[in-house]
Amino acid sequence: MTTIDSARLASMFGAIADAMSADRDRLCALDGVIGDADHGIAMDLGFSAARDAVAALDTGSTDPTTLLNAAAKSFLNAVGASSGPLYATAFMRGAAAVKGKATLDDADAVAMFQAMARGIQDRGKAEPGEKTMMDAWAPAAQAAGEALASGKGLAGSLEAAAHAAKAGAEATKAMIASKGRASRLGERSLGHMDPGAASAVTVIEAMRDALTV
Amino acid sequence: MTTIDSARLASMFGAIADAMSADRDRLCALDGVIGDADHGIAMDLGFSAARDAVAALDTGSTDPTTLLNAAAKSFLNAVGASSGPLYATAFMRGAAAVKGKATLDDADAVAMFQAMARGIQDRGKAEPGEKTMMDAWAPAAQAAGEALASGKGLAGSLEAAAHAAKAGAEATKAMIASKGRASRLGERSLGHMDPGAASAVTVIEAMRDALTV
Amino acid sequence: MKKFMNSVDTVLTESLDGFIAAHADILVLGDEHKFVRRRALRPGKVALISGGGSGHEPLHGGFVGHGMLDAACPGQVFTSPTPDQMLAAAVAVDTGAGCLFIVKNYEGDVMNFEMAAEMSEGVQQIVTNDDVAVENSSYTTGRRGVAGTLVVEKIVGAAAEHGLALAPLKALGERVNTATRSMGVALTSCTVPAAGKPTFDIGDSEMEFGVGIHGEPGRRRDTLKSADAIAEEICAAILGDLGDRAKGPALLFVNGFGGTPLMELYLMYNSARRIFEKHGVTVTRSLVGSYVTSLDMAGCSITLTMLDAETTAFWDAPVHTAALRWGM
Amino acid sequence: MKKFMNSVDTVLTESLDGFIAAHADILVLGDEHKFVRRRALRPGKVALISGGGSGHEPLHGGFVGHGMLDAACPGQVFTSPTPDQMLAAAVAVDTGAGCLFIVKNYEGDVMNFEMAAEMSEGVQQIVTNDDVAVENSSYTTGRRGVAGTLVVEKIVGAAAEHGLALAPLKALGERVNTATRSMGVALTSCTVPAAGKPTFDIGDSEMEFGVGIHGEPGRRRDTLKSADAIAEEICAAILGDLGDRAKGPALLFVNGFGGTPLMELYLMYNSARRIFEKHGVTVTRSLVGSYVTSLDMAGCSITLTMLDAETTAFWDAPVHTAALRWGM
Ligand SMILES: Nc1ncnc2c1ncn2[C@@H]1O[C@H](COP(=O)(O)OP(=O)(O)O)[C@@H](O)[C@H]1O
Ligand SMILES: Nc1ncnc2c1ncn2[C@@H]1O[C@H](COP(=O)(O)OP(=O)(O)O)[C@@H](O)[C@H]1O
Ligand SMILES: [Mg+2]
Ligand SMILES: [Mg+2]
Ligand SMILES: [Mg+2]
Ligand SMILES: [Mg+2]
Repeated sequence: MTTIDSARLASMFGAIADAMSADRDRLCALDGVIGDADHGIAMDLGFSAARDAVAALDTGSTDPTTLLNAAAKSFLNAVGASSGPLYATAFMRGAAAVKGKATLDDADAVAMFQAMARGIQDRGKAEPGEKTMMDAWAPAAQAAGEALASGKGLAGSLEAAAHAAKAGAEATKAMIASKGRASRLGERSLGHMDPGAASAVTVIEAMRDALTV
Repeated sequence: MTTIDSARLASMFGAIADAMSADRDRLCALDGVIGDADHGIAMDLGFSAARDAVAALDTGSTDPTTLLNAAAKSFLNAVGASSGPLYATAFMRGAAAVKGKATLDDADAVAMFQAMARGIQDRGKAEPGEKTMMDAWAPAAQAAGEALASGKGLAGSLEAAAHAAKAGAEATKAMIASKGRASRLGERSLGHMDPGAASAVTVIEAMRDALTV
Repeated sequence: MKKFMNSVDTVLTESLDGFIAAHADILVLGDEHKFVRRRALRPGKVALISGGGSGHEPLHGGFVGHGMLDAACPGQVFTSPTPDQMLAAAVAVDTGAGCLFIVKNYEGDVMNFEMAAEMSEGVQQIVTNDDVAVENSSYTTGRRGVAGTLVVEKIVGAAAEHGLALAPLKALGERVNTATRSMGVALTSCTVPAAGKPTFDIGDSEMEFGVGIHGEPGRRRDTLKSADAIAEEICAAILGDLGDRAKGPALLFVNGFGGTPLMELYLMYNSARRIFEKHGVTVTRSLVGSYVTSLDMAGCSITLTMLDAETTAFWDAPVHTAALRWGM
Repeated sequence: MKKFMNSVDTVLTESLDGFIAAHADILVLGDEHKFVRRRALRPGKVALISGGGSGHEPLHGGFVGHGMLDAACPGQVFTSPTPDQMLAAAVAVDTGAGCLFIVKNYEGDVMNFEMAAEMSEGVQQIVTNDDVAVENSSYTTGRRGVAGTLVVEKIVGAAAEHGLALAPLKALGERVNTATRSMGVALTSCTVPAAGKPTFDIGDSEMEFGVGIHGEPGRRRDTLKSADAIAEEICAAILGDLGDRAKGPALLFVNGFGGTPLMELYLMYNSARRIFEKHGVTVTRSLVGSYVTSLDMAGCSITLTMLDAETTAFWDAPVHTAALRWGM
């Protein structure tokens, strides 16, 4: 059983930010095919801002909720793309899910993770199958919940989430977008992976690695 | 001794117009090098308009002065290039030079021709050597006058004029323009024949042919 | 990429600095280039705020001033402004009667404005979606907001100046949006400074029919047609979509995308006007120029707004902004 | 060639028809498209007439109206209008106080206007020649008239509206012309419809420095520089030419050539303004936009007009034309 404190969450943002700058060009290229080619920039900018914002906090005296809200706000104001409000809402909902806790146990962490997925859904109103990041986040959240219920612990749960996200992202190739910029392409969006689903995999893998080492 | 009446002048405009439409592309190409590539269009338009205007007159009841003024006006209003006012002024001065005559004898015709050259000079204020149509018209006018004075008659005079015009046009290649659009090119105008001088040769040759058959 | 600039990173801020310096009589720049606002506010008037990605100049900053917007938030090129910009603008220009955000229908913009609206009180929004190039029915994201946004901003701006309250202003804006249809065509691509190369490739004799104002694909790629043929198809799409409403007085707005000169825009206006009038539309108001642009893209859009007495009066009402000015 | 048009032969007349239809509240078209004139004339006012080749829109037709021109004669693209156009315009708008022709310094234009002036009574002319790119001294044809012509037309137009007689108007126009300097730079060529291909070839990273408004060659071909470097050289040429006069209040006008968007023009304005102010010029009036264009050419020019109290007041005076409008 892992115990996650604010310092661990801060280092998680550092890990996601690193992963995003490494993934930036691939994400821009994916977005270039069915969107406006800026998704890598947006994610890189957003998570760098979130990392810097939480790094500036005294993690000793900051609870997870406050930290996650600070990350949400800085992400939001750094990014003008769709991913800004989507991830900002994700972290705000994650923050709300762990309200009052000083540290997170496995169940808290999975609850936070599932709240993030719900936040994205509330903000973007996309259902799975519409070729968005929800196609990675929804199965990931569900897989994490099922794994935890079957006693797999946080590491196993996030591993299951990452696995489901990857499959979900892969599945977007066969979808016609009906949300987001790509929805204006109609059938022309077929055959290409959704950039937001692709970056979700990167985010989730980085969370898995950072929260379960 | 030829006697030129209004009908003959009208056919002269027809001949110049024909020569201009044949020469149009070459003149545009020359103007394209050191000007704005429209000189052939301007000369073609102008002389077609002049031909049509004088063709609409009853040459039996129209004196040369009236006919030349009509040509001037129609040329002027058909062409928006520099050549419009230059040739319009030429024909207006030619008209003034034969005022009161019903028909032109050799001396009248040469006087008309020389008045045309003066008209161009008055309007454009170019001196020979400035790389303009004056470099054809000025030596042509002078040669015509000298040839007439030495008893050569109209045919010989216009032949001398055409010859001088041709040499003058050729000489513009070695000049740096200081009048007209090409003057902004400075030394870059060197090596190219001035389009207005080139067309002047065509005009003068057509006049020679039309007035001396 | 051939642009007048010093560096990709400072294109936006340098351009805004120039914009504000040139119009310092009517405009003030917010801290950190977050927004552009009117120098003189009118207490008790509903504050109108718009914003969106930059690269569409003069939209929206050029429409800030008496009779139109109170503030505009410029995002990075073709990128939504962020909620902190919108909130800062709202704080700066709300004089107590509330704020109305005017937002073009792009998910990024809509979600960012929505978050700003959730974070502040007394804020309403209008989402414009006048582009008929992309069908509403097939895709749930809905139509894009394009040049018709100017018309909404002008009419709602005049009504706000006239003293309308927040709720009726929002209703008016939605009414104008519903009476407005647009469609565009591109002859060349735009080039986003940060990308450094054209957004899309297009052949020497091709056009992108139904293009979006960010160079998004439209209905189809086609060979370049005559102005009349292009106008015919755009007008048919607009008329077909308006259906029975396409009768009587209207504003015809021919908008250039940035790289197309006025001579061609007036020619398109001439074609479009004839077509609309043949179909029973009476063009009573006109606007021709490059007002809702896509950087340096060559092309144009045609917008038709059906007018009534009220909206005509608001269109005519005095306006004093950097890009639209009359009556004062 | 990618243009919105139906046929090369009708580009001009169709565009003029659209222009007049869009501005029928203030403008009337002369017979055979010979000129564009104000709908309402003011008896006893000196009539101001300009004109020149088309392709520079909104110049000159867009400046016809209260407070500016009475008529404009559009020639074919980049070709002078003909004297019959000018005479017809003069007959239509001369209400007895005489006519002042405002002519850009191109031999074709100058000679055609001169012939029109000789054929009518009470006509004077001002020849504008604000372009410092081409040296006056070396070539007797003299400098070209470019974007500064707008400034002369605005100030003289206001003065005519104010009631000045022909002789003082001509003197004022010459004074404004003498206080005005411009220089331009092109990033791409324009394409004349009748030619169907670009006027000049230019490399992907080249600019034509000192270009004319018909795409004429400038001082030199150079590699594309930063906005600051370009502004630095243009401003230096203008300041150098103005010499001691370049102190105190001035109008800074950054003009687009047709294919360059506002965002870049404001950025250039920002660069230019800083440079001029460093040299003791105080920018008290500004104009930024595509007003004196070269068809679809990408590029811009910078114009500086030194102002005094009188010319400032005339610049500020109400104007109501298709392209410039304020104060009414
Ligand atoms: N309504 C939505 N719900 C969930 N995800 C969305 C929605 N709209 C867009 N997205 C996601 O956002 C991604 C694009 O993000 P980004 O490029 O940052 O934004 P933008 O489209 O504004 O440039 C898409 O690939 C998609 O996964
Ligand atoms: N001031 C002048 N005097 C005499 N000829 C001139 C003058 N200016 C121009 N030209 C002649 O006009 C010719 C160009 O004519 P054209 O192309 O019809 O006019 P534009 O230069 O207005 O397009 C030049 O080649 C030159 O011979
Ligand atoms: Mg994107
Ligand atoms: Mg984006
Ligand atoms: Mg020429
Ligand atoms: Mg010409």
